[in-house]
Amino acid sequence: MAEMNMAKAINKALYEALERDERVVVLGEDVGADEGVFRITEGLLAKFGDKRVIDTPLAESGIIGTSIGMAIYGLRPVAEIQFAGFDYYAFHQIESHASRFRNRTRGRVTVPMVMRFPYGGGIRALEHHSESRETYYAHTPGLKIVVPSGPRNARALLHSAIQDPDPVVYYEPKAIYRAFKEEVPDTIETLPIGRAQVVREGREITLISYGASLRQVLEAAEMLEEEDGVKAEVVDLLSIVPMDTKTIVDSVRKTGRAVVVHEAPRNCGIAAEVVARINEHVFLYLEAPVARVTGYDVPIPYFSKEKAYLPDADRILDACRQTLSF
Amino acid sequence: MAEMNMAKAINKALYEALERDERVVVLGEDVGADEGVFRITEGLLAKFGDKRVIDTPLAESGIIGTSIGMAIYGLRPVAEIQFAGFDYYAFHQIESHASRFRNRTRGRVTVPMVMRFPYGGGIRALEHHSESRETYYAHTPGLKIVVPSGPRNARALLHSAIQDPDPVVYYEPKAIYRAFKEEVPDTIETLPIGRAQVVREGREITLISYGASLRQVLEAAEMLEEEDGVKAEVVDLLSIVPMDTKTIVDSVRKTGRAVVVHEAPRNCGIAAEVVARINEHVFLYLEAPVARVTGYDVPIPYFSKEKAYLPDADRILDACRQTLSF
Amino acid sequence: MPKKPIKLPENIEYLSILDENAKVDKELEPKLSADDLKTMYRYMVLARRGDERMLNLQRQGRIGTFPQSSGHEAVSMGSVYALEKSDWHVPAYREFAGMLYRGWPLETMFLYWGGFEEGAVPPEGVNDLPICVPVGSQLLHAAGIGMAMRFKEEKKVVLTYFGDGSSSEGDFHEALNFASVFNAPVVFVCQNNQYAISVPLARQMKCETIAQRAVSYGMPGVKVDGNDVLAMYAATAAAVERARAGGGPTLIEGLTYRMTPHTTSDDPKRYRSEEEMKQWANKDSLIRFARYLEDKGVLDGDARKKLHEEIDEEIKAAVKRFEEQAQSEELLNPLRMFDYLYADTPPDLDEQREELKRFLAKKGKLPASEAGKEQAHTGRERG
Amino acid sequence: MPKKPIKLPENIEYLSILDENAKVDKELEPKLSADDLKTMYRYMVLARRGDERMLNLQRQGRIGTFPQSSGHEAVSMGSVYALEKSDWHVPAYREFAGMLYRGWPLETMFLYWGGFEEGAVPPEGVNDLPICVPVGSQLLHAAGIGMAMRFKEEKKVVLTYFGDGSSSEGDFHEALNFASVFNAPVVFVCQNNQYAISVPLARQMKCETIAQRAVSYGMPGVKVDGNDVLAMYAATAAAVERARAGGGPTLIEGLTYRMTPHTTSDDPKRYRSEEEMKQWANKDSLIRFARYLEDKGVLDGDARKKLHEEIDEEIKAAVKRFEEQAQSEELLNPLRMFDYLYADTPPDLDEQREELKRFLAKKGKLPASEAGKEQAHTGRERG
Ligand SMILES: Cc1ncc(C[n+]2csc(CCOP(=O)(O)OP(=O)(O)O)c2C)c(N)n1
Ligand SMILES: Cc1ncc(C[n+]2csc(CCOP(=O)(O)OP(=O)(O)O)c2C)c(N)n1
Ligand SMILES: [Mg+2]
Ligand SMILES: [Mg+2]
Repeated sequence: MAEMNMAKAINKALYEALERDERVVVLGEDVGADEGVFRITEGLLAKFGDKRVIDTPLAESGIIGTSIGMAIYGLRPVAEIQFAGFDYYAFHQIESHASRFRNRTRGRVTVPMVMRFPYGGGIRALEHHSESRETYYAHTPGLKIVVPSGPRNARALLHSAIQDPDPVVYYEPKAIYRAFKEEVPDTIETLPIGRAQVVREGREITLISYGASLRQVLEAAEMLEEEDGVKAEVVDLLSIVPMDTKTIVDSVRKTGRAVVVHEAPRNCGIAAEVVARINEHVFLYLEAPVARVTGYDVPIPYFSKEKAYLPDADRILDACRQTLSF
Repeated sequence: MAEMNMAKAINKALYEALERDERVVVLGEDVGADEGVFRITEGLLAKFGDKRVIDTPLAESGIIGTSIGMAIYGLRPVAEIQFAGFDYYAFHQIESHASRFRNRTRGRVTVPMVMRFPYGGGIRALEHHSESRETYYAHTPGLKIVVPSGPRNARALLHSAIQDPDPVVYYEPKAIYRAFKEEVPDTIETLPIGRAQVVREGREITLISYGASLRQVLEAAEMLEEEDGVKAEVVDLLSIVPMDTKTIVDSVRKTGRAVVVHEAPRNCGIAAEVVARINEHVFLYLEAPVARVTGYDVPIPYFSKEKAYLPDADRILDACRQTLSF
Repeated sequence: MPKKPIKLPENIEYLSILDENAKVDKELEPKLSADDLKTMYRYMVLARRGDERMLNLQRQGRIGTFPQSSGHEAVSMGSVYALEKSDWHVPAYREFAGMLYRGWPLETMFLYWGGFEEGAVPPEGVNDLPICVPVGSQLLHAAGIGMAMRFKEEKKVVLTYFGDGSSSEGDFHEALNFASVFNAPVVFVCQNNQYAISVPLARQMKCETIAQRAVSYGMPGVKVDGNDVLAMYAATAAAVERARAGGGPTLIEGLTYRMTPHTTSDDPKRYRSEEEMKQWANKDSLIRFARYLEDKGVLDGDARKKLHEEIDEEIKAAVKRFEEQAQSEELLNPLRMFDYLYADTPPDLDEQREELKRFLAKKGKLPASEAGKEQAHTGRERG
Repeated sequence: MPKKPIKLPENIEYLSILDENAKVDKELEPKLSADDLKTMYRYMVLARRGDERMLNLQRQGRIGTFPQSSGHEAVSMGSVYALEKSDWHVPAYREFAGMLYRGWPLETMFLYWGGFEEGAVPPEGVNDLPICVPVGSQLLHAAGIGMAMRFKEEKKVVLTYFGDGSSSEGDFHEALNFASVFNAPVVFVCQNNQYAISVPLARQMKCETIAQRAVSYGMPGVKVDGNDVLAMYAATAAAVERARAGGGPTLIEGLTYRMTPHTTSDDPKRYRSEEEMKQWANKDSLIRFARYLEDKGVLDGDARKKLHEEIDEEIKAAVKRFEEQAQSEELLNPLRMFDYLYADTPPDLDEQREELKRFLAKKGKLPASEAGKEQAHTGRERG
């Protein structure tokens, strides 16, 4: 057991994966000598050499497209896109190929690869460096999408993603890379992809979120208990695809009220899908409309105003109260 | 007044726009000498010459990226992407630029352009030629998205899109390009972007759809009336963004039941957003969960099995009955 | 040196061996055995006749729209013949000859254009990727495969294809750049048929040759008479050998002509003259190659006729197998659409499968193999 | 002609005029007046000192992470000076000198890196696009602008920039190809500082120069000493003139060096040696240009000192204006995020604006200018 932050935990998972499985390669812009602009690949080039830790030319379609080729050939590429806002350059490779090879070849050609996308706002970054658009990939059949929320599950999910036989988008909530530390066990852990976790128990309202927003949700849940005496249950999705509908509806069946939180834009966001599933599965248990606390349907503002865009504990609390008093 | 099919109506709108506004240019792969693979640009090169009707190299990012430049410079480009399945190549240009210039320059630099995407299945097309993924653009703030459902509104919406000061994605339901004819007036019509239409009145259930699926929905509504004596109201969205929430909720407030239909995959599809808005606005009027009849969360199958994937009148009818008997 | 020309690499060449009149350049003639030559010819004819048969099937509505390949046999066959079985082959969609040679059954190709995913399944042991429709994108897969070979220090090679029009896509640039930076053993072959559907080369690009684009990647470039199967073979064999020895990638441009419409729904009269089509028909690689084989005493007129008959029988049998499969309950079972997306189908997708299954059962359309396996409840709750 | 080299174009050249020791090639020396030269020098110094001041602001947390531009002044200033005001300028993010010269106020640049969209607003009458962060993508906008100029038969030119690393992006290829196919009046200038963040040129590409990539597009290519502002000017002026006359696009590569980290959060010691940095510091374009101006009698030591002081005052005043704006209620009003997305804000976005407004009001954080305008109801119904 050692205490570490999320950046270190992800780094640890990469190191372990490179060490235990010679098929694993790590590639991306500046992941080698520079050790990644967030230093997530620290120490990897030195230890594993430039055939396994690969600085690529500056071309995202190239990174994803060649990763697909490598995965097909039997490697296990873990591709870093420097910031999620640049994954759009590779969109056609992800949509038309990574997500489809297994299906179109009836399982003969498969693409076991991981795409690491540092995502989200809140770090006073430049334009295009604070994107959160999980929906693009959730609406793309054939991918899996995971989003860790803390050091321990970050490491475990990355191992799961690397071991998964299918392409996995691994969103890294960069705002909390170094926000807090957790005990991470020495032996390698995995977490089942597609399984949510109830990270706080409650009976009166269900808060559903993932990634960096989860911290805000937990804070709001504390405030709700302290200030209003209301116990909120909090579900950490961890996987966006497959979505763990059962854990969500089990909780809402119990509480009858729900608030879904993410920083991505609202329109067709993950929250819309959660609302639709709740509606389909436990309609009659609902005591109030499910609320969405999300980014607004504008590009995330430049950093002077990004705080107002990102759901924070106050906004979540406000939505909880509205939902509770409906 | 003249009777024409949708392909002709779109062609007519392009012709009229080129004629009345010298800023309009039409560009894309094979839109010139070949007159478009669907012949939508028939007669345009001959009439307007190759400075206004432009065969481009085979490069979608190039088409959209240079259209952005032309729009900034004062032209009104109408760019054709040969099939919606290839717009992914231009995704970064659409997401990072077309949708953002006005906002990031506080209105100084604007991108009045139209992106024509022939979309959807049902025509026994090759792989990647039957895509329907409106969500990608609906989740991208700064774009407008329209989808006509018949010759007359196709022409009117295309005029609206070309006249719009902002970038508009114009989805063409190619399955019904030549499916039926309608009277189209001689004088130029527009339709307000952002406004849905109630195309069939009813009090018992609301069916919400757009594009090619609307035909199936209307057929289901007829069957429902004939076989079950139930009158369904049908809402044709016409615009996906902005979405006409008011028309949707007004109808559902009246009927208390709704079915949303589209051929795009279900997960984070437009239907999820419609469900979420109904839930937010008229929760207490709902008598049953809103049903989604959509494509499944797999890539649309090659054409031997595409029929089973696409929502047809039977599947819609089935969903209506389940919703009515809830 | 205030102003001076920059010295450009000297490895951009033009190659032709067997000319339009079947005259062969003895010095450059590749050393291929009679069997080699017959095999190459065989697959070229199989592709040509198969293409014609497919057109026929398409006209009868038994397969869908497809891009014909007549005219592209020499570029495909000449290059692919330079590969070992353990090498990789990453086609676009006009490498019919090459795919057949590599081991794709004819009926599999029919299935692909007939609207069945089963047509995209590489046969066991065949190191090919399936047909790729989104143009240019496959070049990156080939580059990635080549990079993997390099990282694993294997002496293998990847051969991949693209059209002249497709060389305008950004992925072309990224693929050639990645391959060159990582010194990957990739041979990039352009099927330059001079049109991207309707757009002639001069409106796609302003440079004289596609081969010279190799200058951007510090790799050798060769422009080849693409109707000359010997030159295609020689150029590719040299590139394959170099790649295998660690010399990195090569760009090969085969200049040819599509003898048919772009696809079965295209009308080339809109953009190509009859005269141009006729001119190129005279350059047909098959005629030229047949004469060469005859001159060389490898295959005389009678043997050729016999071969053609055998091939026609083979096609006939393949059509039959295709029809059987295309009408089989197994391949027509719509529920298959859910079964291959992930290694393990997640619960929500299973639920959608059940949803469709219940619907089909209601309509009496459930395939027999699926019957009796329905789940009882809907997974939804009335509360 | 069975095997022969393909003749490559001869218009790929190297150019240098003012060398490291400020020795000028008299034959190639561009005809620029003393005023011209002083203006160029002025904006180069303004950019250099402005860059240093910004670093300072960044260290104090008053602006965010930003890419410094020291070392890139000559490539930017030498080229932009070849434009008319009515021409267009499409920068990447290291064209600080050029943007200032084109009319962007210093405080606007501070606002951009200070986290305000207002920093991306081109001043009225300035035909520039704002800074572009997603690399390579801006080249297509420039190509499109050039195409529009061509279609409208105007005699204008677009000048656009990109980094060496960015030339690996597919958009680079598509942009140069479109520009050449449509003979658009575009000059593409590469700020080749030899690194894409940490990745040196040799690991980005295998060709000797970026200029030679022009061979793929049938356009002229020039590699220029990018610390030689005279050569940059001469090469660009020639390209601009040719473009204006209908001669189409040109690719110019300016070889230079980033004298600073990549951005304020980068640590170049991880990938560049001290020695290399020192070597390049000696080639500084500003020192060289100052000596040239002194030798020419255009600007002596005293005048230069005075100019530097003026510039420092100018920067100081701009910082003050920036601070005022950055602290103004108007620019800090978060509700502004909704006001510029569409020409007409649609109802659902208005509803979101109201939602945030109500929330801010509840928290007592509503800007005064917004107060009293709240909508009464929520737009939602309790039924
Ligand atoms: C990315 C993409 N855009 C558009 C298309 C539609 N399309 C199919 S083939 C083709 C032309 C291809 O031209 P070329 O590369 O020269 O190959 P050819 O068909 O001539 O062999 C086009 C535009 C496609 N398949 N993929
Ligand atoms: C599409 C895209 N990918 C990644 C980045 C992150 N990034 C910013 S600058 C840079 C390196 C750019 O190198 P180069 O083009 O040589 O320009 P330089 O910064 O050296 O001037 C990278 C990778 C980006 N801004 N855009
Ligand atoms: Mg072609
Ligand atoms: Mg650089």
